Amino acid sequence: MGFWLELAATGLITGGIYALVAMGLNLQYGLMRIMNISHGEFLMLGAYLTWLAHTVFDINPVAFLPVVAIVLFFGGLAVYRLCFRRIARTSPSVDVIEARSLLVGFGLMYLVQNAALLAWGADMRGYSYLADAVEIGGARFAANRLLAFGFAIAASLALLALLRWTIFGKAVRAMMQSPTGAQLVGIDTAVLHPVVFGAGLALAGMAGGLLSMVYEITPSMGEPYTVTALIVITLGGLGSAAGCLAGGLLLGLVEAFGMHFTNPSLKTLLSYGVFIGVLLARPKGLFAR
Amino acid sequence: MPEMLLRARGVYVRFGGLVAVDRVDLEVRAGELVGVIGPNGAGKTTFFHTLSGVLAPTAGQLIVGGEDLTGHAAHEFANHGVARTFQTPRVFRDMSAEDNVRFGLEFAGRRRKHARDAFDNPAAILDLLGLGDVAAIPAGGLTPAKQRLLEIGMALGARPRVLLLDEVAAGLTHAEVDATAQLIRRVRDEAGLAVIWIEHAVRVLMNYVERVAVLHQGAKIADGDPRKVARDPAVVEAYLGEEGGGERKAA
Amino acid sequence: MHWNTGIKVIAAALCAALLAPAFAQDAPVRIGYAIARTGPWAVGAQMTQEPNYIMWADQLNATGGLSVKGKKRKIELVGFDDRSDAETVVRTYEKLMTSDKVDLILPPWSTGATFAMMPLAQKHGYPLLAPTATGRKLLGMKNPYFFSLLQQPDRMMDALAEFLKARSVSTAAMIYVDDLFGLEQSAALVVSFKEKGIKIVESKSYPLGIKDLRPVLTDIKAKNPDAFIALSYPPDTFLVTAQAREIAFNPKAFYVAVGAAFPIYRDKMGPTIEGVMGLGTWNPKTSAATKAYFDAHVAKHKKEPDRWASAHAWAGLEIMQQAVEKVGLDRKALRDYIAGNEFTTIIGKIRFKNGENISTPGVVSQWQGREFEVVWPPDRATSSALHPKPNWK
Amino acid sequence: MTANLRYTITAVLAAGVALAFMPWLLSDFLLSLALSCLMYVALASSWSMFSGATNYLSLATSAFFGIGAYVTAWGLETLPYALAVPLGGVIAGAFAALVGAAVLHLRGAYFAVLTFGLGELVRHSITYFEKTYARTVGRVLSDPPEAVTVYLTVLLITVATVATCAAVRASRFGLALAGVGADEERAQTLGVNTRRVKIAGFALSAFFAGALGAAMAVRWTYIEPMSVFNPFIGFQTVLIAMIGGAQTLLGPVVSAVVFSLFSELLRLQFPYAYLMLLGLLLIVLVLYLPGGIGSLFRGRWARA
Repeated sequence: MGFWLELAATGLITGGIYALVAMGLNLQYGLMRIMNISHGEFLMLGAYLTWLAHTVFDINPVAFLPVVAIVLFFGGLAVYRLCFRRIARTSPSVDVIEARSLLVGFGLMYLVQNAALLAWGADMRGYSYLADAVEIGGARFAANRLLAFGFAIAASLALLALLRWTIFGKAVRAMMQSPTGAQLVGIDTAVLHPVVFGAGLALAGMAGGLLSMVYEITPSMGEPYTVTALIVITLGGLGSAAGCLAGGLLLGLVEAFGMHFTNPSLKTLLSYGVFIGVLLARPKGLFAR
Repeated sequence: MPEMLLRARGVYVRFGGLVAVDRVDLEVRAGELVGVIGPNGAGKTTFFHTLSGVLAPTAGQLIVGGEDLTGHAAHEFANHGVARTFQTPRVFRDMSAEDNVRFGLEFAGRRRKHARDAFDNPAAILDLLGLGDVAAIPAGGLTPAKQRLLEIGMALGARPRVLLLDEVAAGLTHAEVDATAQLIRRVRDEAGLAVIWIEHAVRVLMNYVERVAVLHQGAKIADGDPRKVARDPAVVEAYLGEEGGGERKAA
Repeated sequence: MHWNTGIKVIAAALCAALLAPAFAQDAPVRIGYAIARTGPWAVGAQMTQEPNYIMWADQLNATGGLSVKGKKRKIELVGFDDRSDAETVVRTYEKLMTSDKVDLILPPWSTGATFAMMPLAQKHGYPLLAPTATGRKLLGMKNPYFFSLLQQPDRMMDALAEFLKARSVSTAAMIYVDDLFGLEQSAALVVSFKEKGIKIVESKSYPLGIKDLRPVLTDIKAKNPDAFIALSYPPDTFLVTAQAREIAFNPKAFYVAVGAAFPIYRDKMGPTIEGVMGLGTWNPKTSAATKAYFDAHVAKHKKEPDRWASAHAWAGLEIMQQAVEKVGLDRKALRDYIAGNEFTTIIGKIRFKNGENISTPGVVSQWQGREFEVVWPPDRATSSALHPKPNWK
Repeated sequence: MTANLRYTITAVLAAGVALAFMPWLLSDFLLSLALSCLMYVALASSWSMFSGATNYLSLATSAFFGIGAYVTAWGLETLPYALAVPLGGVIAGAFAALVGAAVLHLRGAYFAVLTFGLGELVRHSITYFEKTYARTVGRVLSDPPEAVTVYLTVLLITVATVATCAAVRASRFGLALAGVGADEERAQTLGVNTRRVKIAGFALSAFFAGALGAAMAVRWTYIEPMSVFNPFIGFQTVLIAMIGGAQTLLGPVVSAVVFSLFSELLRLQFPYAYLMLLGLLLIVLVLYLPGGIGSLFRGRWARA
C-alpha cells in the first residue's frame, strides 16, 4: 500500500471509530431532540460490561456485544420511562424538550459516572483482545480497530436501510418531520420514542464494548466521547445516518492528513476549526440538501 | 398629491425553481387604503414579506419614504415607518398585552412623532382596540381573536406611516370584520397612514378599500377601483380557476 | 491449644479492649488531605496516592498509632474529594487548616493541584511532601514548606541518556505531550542527549486526549531512529505502544513515560511489551522494604502499586513519620527537621535541598516478564537490560 | 428609573454592603465557600442576562472565564490586580462581540454546540500559543493578592452583575433581548436591530464572566488551560441558571447559593456517593419543578 493510501486508511479507520461513537446520540438527538449529554457515560457502561465479561467470566468480547446491546436497550427503556417521557409530555415546545433533556442528561451523567466509580473504582482498566495487526495490501492495521471500523460501517448501512425501507423507518422519519403529524396518521410515539431511545443507548453500549478492546477504560472516560459525538453529528447533519458516518470519516481524514502536514499539536485546533467552519458555512451539516 | 410612502418596483422572488412573486409594482401614498387580493398561492404573503423587509427580494426595488431600502434588514423598514401584522398572530406570549404594544413604541416608534399621532401610549392604543381591560394579561392567554387585534396594536405601537395588514379578518364574524374595518379606517384617518391590507376573501375587502390590487401566480393582474377590478375578466378567470373562487367562500 | 492458654489469650484480649481507651487518652493525630476521588484526576490519585495514605494510617494504627516524640497516638485521616477541581482543592485545604485545624496535611494529586494549595501550606505553616508534583517551576516558587519527592526531569533524562549512550545508541526520535510535564521533560531530554552526543532526528508534540498517533509514528518509523522516546501520559502511553506495534515500528530502544509503571499497562498490553522501557523507580525486588510494601499493598487493596510514584508517596509518609517521632507535631520544627536531615525510605536515602529530593537518582526501568525491572543506574538495577528490544509479540 | 428597579438595586447594594463584612466574621473556609457561592451567583446571573432572556443557550461561559483568567496570568506581572480584573472582562467581552457577530445567526442546539466548540478552540489555541512561543504551558502567579482582596473583588463583580441584570431587565435593551427570545423576527419587524442587540447582550454577559475569571485566577497560583477552561464551569453555570429559572432575576441567585452550599455539604458529609445524590436531585428537580426555583417566587422579586 502506498504511503498516501495508508495515511488515508489510518484516517478513515479512526474516523470510523468517531462515527461509531456518535451513532447512538445521532439517533436520539436527530430523531427526538433529546440532547443526551450522558451519552458518553452509557458508552462507558458498555465498555465496563464488556471488560467485566471478558476478564472475570472469560467471555469473548465480540460474542458479548449482543448482550451489551440488549442490556442497554432495556436500560434505555427504563431511563426513558423514568425521565424523558415526562419531559416529552410536559414540555410546551421542542426547544424546551431540548433544554430540559440537557439538564436531565447532566443528572444522568453524574449518576451513572459515579455509580460506576463506586462499583469499580477509579482505576484504569483494560484487556488485550484482537490487538494483533492484520496485513492489508502491505500495510498493517490492528484487528480491533478494523473491527470497530467495520462495525461502524455495517451499523450505519443497516441503520440507513432500516430508516429508508422499513415501516419502522418510515414511522421514525415521519416522527422526525412532524411529531404531531405522525400521531395523526396513527404512529404511536408512545412506543416509538422509548424504542428509539433504547436503540440509541444500545448503540452507545456496543460502541463502548468495541472501544474497550482498543483503548483503556475509566469511569470518567465518557465526557470526551460525548464531545466527539456532538461534533460528528453536527458535521454530518442531525439525525442523518449517512451524514454521521461521513462526518466521522471526514474528521478522521482531516486529522490524519493534518497531523502529517502540520504539527500534531495542531490536531485539536484543526478539528475544532473544521467543525466551526462547517457550522458557520453550512449550519445544517455538510450533507444537508 | 399626498406623499408617496411606499413604492415597490419590479419585486421578484424566486425560491429555487419556483417564482413566488413575479415583477410586481405597487405604489402607496399617505392616506390611502389599498387592498391586495389573490387566490391561494398567489404570492400575497411572500410579497408582504418583501414589503416589510422580512424577506429580501431576488430582484427589484423597495423605496420607503423616498429611501431605497432594498436588501436592508426588517428593523430598518420598521424604523422607516413600515409596520405589519402576521397572518397567524405572533404576539410575545409571556409579555403582558400592554408590553406587547409598548414594544413597538420603544423601538420603531421611538424616533418618530408626527403631528397627527393620536396613539402616544400603549393604553390609548389598547383602548382604541377595545383591549383596555386585558392590558395586564400575558398575551399568550388571550383568545385568538383578541390576539389578532393585539397584532394590530403592536403594529400601531411602532407609530407606522405604512401599515401592512395580513389577513386580519380571517376567522372573524361578519360583525367583527365590520368593526375591524371601521377601526382601520379610523386609524388611517387619524394618523394619516397608508394602509395595505391583504385578504384572501375578496368580498370582505371590496367593501372597505378604495383601491385594490390583484395578484395571480405571483404577478399583478389588476390594480384600481374595486368595482372595476371585480368585473375584470382576468380577475374573474383567476378566481374561477379556484373552484368557483373566493367569492363564495367569503360569503 | 491448651485450655489455660486459651483463656489467658481471651482474657488478655478483653483487657486490652477494655483498657485501650484508657491508654489512648491522647486525642488522635488528625491528618487532613483533599484528593480526587471523582473526575479525571481520580485515575492517578487512586492509583498512586490515596491507597497509600489509607494503608499507612491503618498500619500504624494497628501498631498503636503514630509515634509523636515516642508517644503513640492514633491517626485520624480527614480526607475529602476535590472533584478534580483546583478551586475545590484550595477551599478544602482552607477548611482543613483553618476550621478543622488538623495537625498535619498530606498533599493532593498532581502538579496543578499542588501549585494551587502550596501558598496555603506556607501561610499556615504545614510541611508538604509532594509525591506527584513535578517540575522546576514548583521549586522555583521557593516555598520553604514544600518538598518534592519525585526525581526532577533533568535527572530522569540524564539517566536515560547515559543508559542509551552505554548501549551505543546514536539517534533518537521523541514525541511529547503539550503540557508542563511534556515540555519540561522534553527540554531536559534535549540537553541530556546533546551532552551524550545522541542525535534527535525527529521531535513532535501532541495535545492531550489524542486518539490516534499513527501518522506521527509512521513518519518517525521512516526515519529509522535507534531509540524512540514518548514523554507521554497514561492514555497516550497505551496508544503509542499499541500503534507502534500495529505498524511494526520496533526501534532498539522504546521508551514511554507516565503510565509505563502502572500494572494496568502490563495487563492491558499483554506480553507484547517485553523490553519496553519507561519512567519507573522501584519494584518489589529493589529491597526487602519494597517487597514488604508491595505485599502489604496487594493484601490491603487487592491491587498492585505502580512502580513509579507510589513508592514516592510511601516515602513521603515515612519521612513524615520519622520527623514526627523526632520533633513531634510542632510544624515549624517539623519543617526544619525535614529540610535539614536525611531519611531512610523504601526508595533509599532521601535528603532535600531547597525542597528538591537530591538523593534519589534518575532511574530507567524496563518491562521483563511481568515485572518492571530497574535497569539503570547499575547500582539500583534489579535486572540487566534487554537491548536491543525484542520484536513486538 | 422605576420605583421597582430602584427598590431592587437598593436591595442588591444593601446585600453587597452586608456581605462586605464577611471576611472579618467568617473563618477562611467559610469565606472561601462564600466566594464560590458569589462566583456562581455572578456567572449564573450574567448567563441568564443573555441566554435566559434570548433563549440562545450559550456554553461559552468557561471560554470567557478562561480568557479572563489568562489576562491575569499574562498581565499580573505588569498590571495591578485592580486593572487586570476589568481588563479581563473587557477582553472577554470583545472576544464575545467578535464571535457573536459570526455565530449569532445559529439557534438552538447548533448555537450550544458551537459555543462549546469555541471554548475548546480558545483553550487549544492558548495551549498552542504558549507552547510554541513561550515554551511553557501554565503560568505561575508569583505574588497573588490576599484572600480578602479577592473576596471583595468578586463581591463587587457579583453585586455589579446582579444590579446590571436588574437594570437590563427594566430597560429598553432588556425588552429587546426578551423580544429576541420570544420571537426574533417579530421583534425585528417592530424595529429591533436584533443582530446588534444579541451581540451587545452576549458581550455584556461575557464581560462579567471574564472579569470573574480574572479575579478568581489568583486563587490557584498556577494557571493552565486545562483548569481555567474547565468546561464544567460552563456546564455548572447553565445548570444553576436553568434550575433557578433563567428568566427570573432572583432564581439564578438563589439557585447558585443553594447549589454551591448543598453540593459542598454533600461532598463533606457523603464523600463517596454525593455526586450520585446530586445527579438524582437534579433529575427530580427538572422533572417536577421544570420552571426552576424562580417559579416558586411570584411577584415583585421574580419579575423585577
